[in-house]
Amino acid sequence: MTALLEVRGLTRRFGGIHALRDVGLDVREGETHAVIGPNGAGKSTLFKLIGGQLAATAGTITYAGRRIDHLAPHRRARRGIAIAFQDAPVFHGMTVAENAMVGAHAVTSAGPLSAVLRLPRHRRDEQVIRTAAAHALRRVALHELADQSAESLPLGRQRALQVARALCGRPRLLLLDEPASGLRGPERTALAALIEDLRGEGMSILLVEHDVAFVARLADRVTVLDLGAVLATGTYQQIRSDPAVIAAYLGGHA
Amino acid sequence: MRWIPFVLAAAVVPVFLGPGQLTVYVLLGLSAMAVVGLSLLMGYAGQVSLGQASFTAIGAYTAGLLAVHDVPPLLGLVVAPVAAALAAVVVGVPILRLRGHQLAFATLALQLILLSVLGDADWAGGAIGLQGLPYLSVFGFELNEDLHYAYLVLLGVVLTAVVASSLVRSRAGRGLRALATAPVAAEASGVPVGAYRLLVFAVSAAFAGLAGGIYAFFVGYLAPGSFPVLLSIEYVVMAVVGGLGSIAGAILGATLITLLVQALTSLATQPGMPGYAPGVLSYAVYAVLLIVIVLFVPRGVVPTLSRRFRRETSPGRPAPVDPAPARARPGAGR
Amino acid sequence: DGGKDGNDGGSLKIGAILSLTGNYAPLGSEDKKAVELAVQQINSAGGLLGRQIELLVRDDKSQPEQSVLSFNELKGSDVAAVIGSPFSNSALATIPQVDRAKIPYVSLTPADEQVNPIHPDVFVVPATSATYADRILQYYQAQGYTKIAVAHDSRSSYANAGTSGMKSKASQYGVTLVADEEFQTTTTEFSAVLNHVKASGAQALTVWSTGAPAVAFAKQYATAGVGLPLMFTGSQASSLWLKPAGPAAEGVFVASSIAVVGDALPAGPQKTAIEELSKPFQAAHGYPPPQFAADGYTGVKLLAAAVTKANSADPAKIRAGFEGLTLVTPNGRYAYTATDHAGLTADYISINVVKGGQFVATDWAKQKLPA
Amino acid sequence: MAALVQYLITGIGVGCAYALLGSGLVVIYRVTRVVNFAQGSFAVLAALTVTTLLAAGLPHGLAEVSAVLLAAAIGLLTGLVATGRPGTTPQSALIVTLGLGVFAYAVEILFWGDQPRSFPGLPGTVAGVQSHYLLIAAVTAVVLAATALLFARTDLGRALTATAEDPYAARAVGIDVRRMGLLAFVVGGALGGLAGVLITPVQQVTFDSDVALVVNGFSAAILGNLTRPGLTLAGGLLLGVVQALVGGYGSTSYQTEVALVLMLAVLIVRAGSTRAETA
Amino acid sequence: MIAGVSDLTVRYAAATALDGVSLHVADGEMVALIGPNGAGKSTLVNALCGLLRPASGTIAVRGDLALVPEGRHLFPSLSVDDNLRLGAWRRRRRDTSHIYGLLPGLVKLRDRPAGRLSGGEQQMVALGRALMARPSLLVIDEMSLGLAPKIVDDLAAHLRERNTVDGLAVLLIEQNARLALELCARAYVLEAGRVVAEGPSAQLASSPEVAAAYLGLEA
Ligand SMILES: Nc1ncnc2c1ncn2[C@@H]1O[C@H](COP(=O)(O)OP(=O)(O)OP(=O)(O)O)[C@@H](O)[C@H]1O
Ligand SMILES: Nc1ncnc2c1ncn2[C@@H]1O[C@H](COP(=O)(O)OP(=O)(O)OP(=O)(O)O)[C@@H](O)[C@H]1O
Ligand SMILES: [Mg+2]
Ligand SMILES: [Mg+2]
Repeated sequence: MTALLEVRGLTRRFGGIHALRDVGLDVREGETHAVIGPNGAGKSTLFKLIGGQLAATAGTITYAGRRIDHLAPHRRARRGIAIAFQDAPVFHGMTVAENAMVGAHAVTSAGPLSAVLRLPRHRRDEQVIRTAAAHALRRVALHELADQSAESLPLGRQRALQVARALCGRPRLLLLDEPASGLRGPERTALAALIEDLRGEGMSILLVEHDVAFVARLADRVTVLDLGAVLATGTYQQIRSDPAVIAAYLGGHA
Repeated sequence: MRWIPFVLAAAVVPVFLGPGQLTVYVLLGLSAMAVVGLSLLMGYAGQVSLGQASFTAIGAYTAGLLAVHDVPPLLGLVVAPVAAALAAVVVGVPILRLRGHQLAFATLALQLILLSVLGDADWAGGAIGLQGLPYLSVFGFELNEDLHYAYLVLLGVVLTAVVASSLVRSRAGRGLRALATAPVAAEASGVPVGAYRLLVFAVSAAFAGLAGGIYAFFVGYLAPGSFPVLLSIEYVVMAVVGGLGSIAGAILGATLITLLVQALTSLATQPGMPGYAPGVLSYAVYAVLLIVIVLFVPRGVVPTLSRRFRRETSPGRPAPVDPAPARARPGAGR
Repeated sequence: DGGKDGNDGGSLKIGAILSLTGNYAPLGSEDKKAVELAVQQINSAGGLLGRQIELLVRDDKSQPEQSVLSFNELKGSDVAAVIGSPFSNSALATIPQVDRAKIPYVSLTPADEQVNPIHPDVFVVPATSATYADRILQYYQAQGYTKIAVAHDSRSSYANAGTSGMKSKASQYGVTLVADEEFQTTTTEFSAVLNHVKASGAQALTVWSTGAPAVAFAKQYATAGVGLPLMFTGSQASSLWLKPAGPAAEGVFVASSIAVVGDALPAGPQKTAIEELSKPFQAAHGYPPPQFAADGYTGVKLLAAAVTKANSADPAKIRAGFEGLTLVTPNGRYAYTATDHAGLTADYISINVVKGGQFVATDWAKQKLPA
Repeated sequence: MAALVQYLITGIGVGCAYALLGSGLVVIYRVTRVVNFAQGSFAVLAALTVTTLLAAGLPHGLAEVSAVLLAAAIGLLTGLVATGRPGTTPQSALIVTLGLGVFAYAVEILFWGDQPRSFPGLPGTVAGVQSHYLLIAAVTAVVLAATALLFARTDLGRALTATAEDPYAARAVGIDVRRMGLLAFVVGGALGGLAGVLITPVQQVTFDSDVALVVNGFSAAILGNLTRPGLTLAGGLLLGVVQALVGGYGSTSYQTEVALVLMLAVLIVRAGSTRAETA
Repeated sequence: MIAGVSDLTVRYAAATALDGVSLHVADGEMVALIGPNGAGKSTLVNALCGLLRPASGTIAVRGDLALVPEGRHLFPSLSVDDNLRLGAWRRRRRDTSHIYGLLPGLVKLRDRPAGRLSGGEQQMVALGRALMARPSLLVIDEMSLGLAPKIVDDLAAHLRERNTVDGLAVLLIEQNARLALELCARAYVLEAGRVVAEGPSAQLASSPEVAAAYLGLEA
């Protein structure tokens, strides 16, 4: 398997705070790769650097063989990188379905003019978007709430909606930042099943999660971050017995 | 197609109006066009403009200057919104880096600067303004009666409303609405946030510019003083009273406020009013009505009415309500 | 064309576009009082051509475009003539419409552009800015000044016209303009202007301004101790400026219409014409008529005379009635001709000085003013 | 040289008044997220009140202080109307304050007429300018320092800030959100009143002076994004001094415009650099 | 009893979020509230804390109550320390040092604006802020959300200790139902706005329905 995403020497400072230092990481085509580590280790920062929401202080990010570190976030989205943030609010004043439809922006191109003039291209794209949204909402079991206003969803469902939105962009690389947080038992199981399905379809997934059981079940490989640096990389079985990882993160959960 | 009866009604009304009332009808329609654009900008894209009247001015001056230089008026009318949109793009590139109130300030400041430049520009008639503009003529037919302008304006309102509503319901429109509340997530979904911000700014400017173009031919006179900052603020009041993020609201807000101001003006010129009465009375009544409307219909007239209507016709449909804890911003603010 | 039914029986409609709200409301509301007074006097004396005058007042809100819109509306209401706004920009905006509609427009604002070039249907009531400029220069020449400074509100067409009038005529009176300072209607802080004037070596300063800046200017001038004689123009010739300026106004010169110093005149036709206005006005409102009231009153009187002379309410005939009309009014003796739609000469402008909170004609003016 | 000093002093004085007015906006915005368009009316009402009190024979000082207190009370009233009704969004509250500003016109014309008014300030001159300018600067320095300390150093200030940042969480920790909002309006009213009382002797007020005042105050406060008293002072001084210098060495016609352009440039450059930092 | 609601109904516009719910927490008791997403748990605690007006029903609170709100709700521009101090707004004593003892991760974040923290760091501050109130009942709407496993263990241990030592009562909403049932003696199960089961945790945990529904994947 070749690496779809290669991160080399990635460093990011916030003023005096070293959120990431010299991080290297590969995501192979079709693998599910988990990033774990203590609170404040730099996991979300890493995701935002890959997604383009933050600019790196130093280091390179290569995706599908091309450097992407200088691309704007929406261009990275068009290349197939989708991200579900840890904290992102849903889009207000829009229904659940419309929220998901925004995610399909990356794979369509009809401009405002074609909408005003109702060109065939507009209709075609609308069709594509609607189908993609319906499909994605079904996968996260939100299809019955499609016409509800998104901000009135309970928090757990809002998280699911983030995932649906990301899926609408038919990503090649999906970044999930704590997707299971706030989900209860059954929803959590369903999400795990969904991620397994996506993996089965060949999607590469980069996953941050504090639920160790979740990581153990899903991750092909795990990278452990601590204080902004890579502490260990390997399969879950390999890192769970690493004393440094136990001391920094797992505690009694190894 | 719900709006067809309203358009028909609006088309019948001018026939029954006297000379002064027709003027009000036209001015109302022109405000409505600008406010539809502003509502698009503020209600859907979350950008505040306190200088929207500067685009009305740019449209009007474009049409006016072309007309005094013997360019066919119809061409001037077509160029007016284009010029306003271009101006929006030019200033938009730097100022759209700003957000919220800083953006509001920037638009306000630009309007003050524009007015000052126009006031000193001899080529634009200076503070006294451009006088004696010709009437609009379309393929040899001169629009020289208020009634003609009433229908022209109606056409303009319908055009802006149709463009605005097809825009919001499209792919681009969803992108716009998304970036209003969560720009980071929108951009991560592939929405080119900067370009869209500029786009909606330009579209709203074009609407105001079109209104300005029609205005130039209707009144036949332009001066910086015709587009004061207070006009921009009045646009904002109209948009908020009608209900942000609602095109019908924009039109209704423009109607309510224009009619209110008009009623107060005619009150002020009644014979036998004491000297200070016009001022005192019109200020007080305007203020009280405005405050009451906004306090009791805080989301604007149209959204409130339509919610009430919906609740009555389809009980059980959930809708967010106020006393709920803010789901708005979990964790961090912006 | 308007006024189709101008010759019907019934009332005779006259429009008046006045600034009743906004910046120029202080002017417009005085105009309104005086216009209403004149109409009432004429109506109780039997009206015009045996018909009662019906006055249609419209507010231009101190906004030119409102004046244009009001004019269009009045045109639609078939008025015989229109008395125009005291705000010069409003008048200038409206005049192209007047040219189209061919309805006599009696203007209450002094901007020179209204009569230069001539607009067939426009007749101006107040002495124009250029006329004021002329009179002030006459006064300066008599005082032996050769170097003077001007400060003006660059956003007011009245002030611009006055300034350019002074510039073009200065050499005729052996005077050079050594400084021309600009400010804006919204300016509140004049120390820079005062510094520049001080540094220019001028012997006197004339300020062309309307509205709020004049009061602030007078006050700051008094504090700054510039030490030159300060002259204001017709716009300040009322208690609207005098009262708020307070002690700062003492010793300041103000050019005004003759009506303002009517009391100082010897008995004669001029004094009688002024008293026809000032007596009832004082009785009704408790203060002497300011300049603007004199303008409004005079405007109605001139219009009435033109209608009477034309013996018709047809706009075209009224217009013809104006040309060749002579009439003594509170503002002085008018003589409109086909080539002069201003009608008033510099002789009817008084140069006054503020003493004890009153406008007092200078000795020079007393000698010069016609009875 | 003497002229330069003179322009600087007047510029600083005027700029301080803008900053005072702007800081009233800041206090209210920071606590309630309402941009208070009635802020200029506080200044106008206070100034007009001083003219009346002085005419009634009150001594200087007492008249000014009473007027500022009155402005504080008016601030309270404004707060009650603009934010008192539950469910009023900051946006609609903004329109309400706009309405209240217009309502103030009616009151002002009724009581004081529509002509400019003024009253004498601190007599005497320093370096060719009225010493009153120095008084404005001194009072502003003290008041703004106190405001900045209140927000930065006291728990009350923290609670006031918290109220706007997350009203829900503020209620959850037991902060009386409504009372904090009203308190902000009282302080904002007093600051506005103080600005009006200080600036009027060197300018003058009419009922509609509030527009220019609020525009300048807003411009001053915008530098600190309506939340930072210190930057508001900087913004006010920038505006005031640039206006004075442009008026002095250039043309009075362009002083406001140049100041605005400069302010815009500062904002845009800063926005560009913070963006490069965070994104 | 330290706090309780009876027959509580809460509506959002036309939607009923809680429908006749009764619940109580006794002095010194730790109670868990579990249920699927959207069951109404957050609605219930908001109403209990007086942050939401119910359509009907009664709310009784004796003693001091502090809430860790869902979604953390920190004051973003204020520093961590200021956030903590405001937790004790209703008290005279606002000394924050004991919180740093409990959550040592916060020490180096002390002067940082809370809005610039990582998700888990914010969660720690939210917990610390509620503890600052020295409440007699601590209401936690999501405890472990976003926290590293080690910290969750520490917190659970701390709560247990405060419960046994000071008699702190806790009403706990926790995504990890197994943890919640282990920590608390008694629990309520809320589904679709109604209480569908309540009783001692051990008993609930052994019921097959609850186990199937809530104890899914947890290790
Ligand atoms: N905008 C910012 N400004 C300053 N510091 C920041 C900013 N964002 C993050 N940090 C700091 O950078 C470090 C890494 O944060 P990050 O959000 O990446 O952590 P994380 O690993 O995702 O933690 P968690 O598991 O709690 O979500 C933290 O110490 C955090 O406080
Ligand atoms: N502000 C709101 N407006 C409208 N409906 C709301 C609002 N907040 C919550 N609801 C609805 O009320 C119901 C209960 O929501 P609540 O947040 O109390 O659930 P919860 O049990 O806390 O869920 P979660 O486990 O996801 O946190 C849900 O159906 C939700 O959609
Ligand atoms: Mg994180
Ligand atoms: Mg919840």
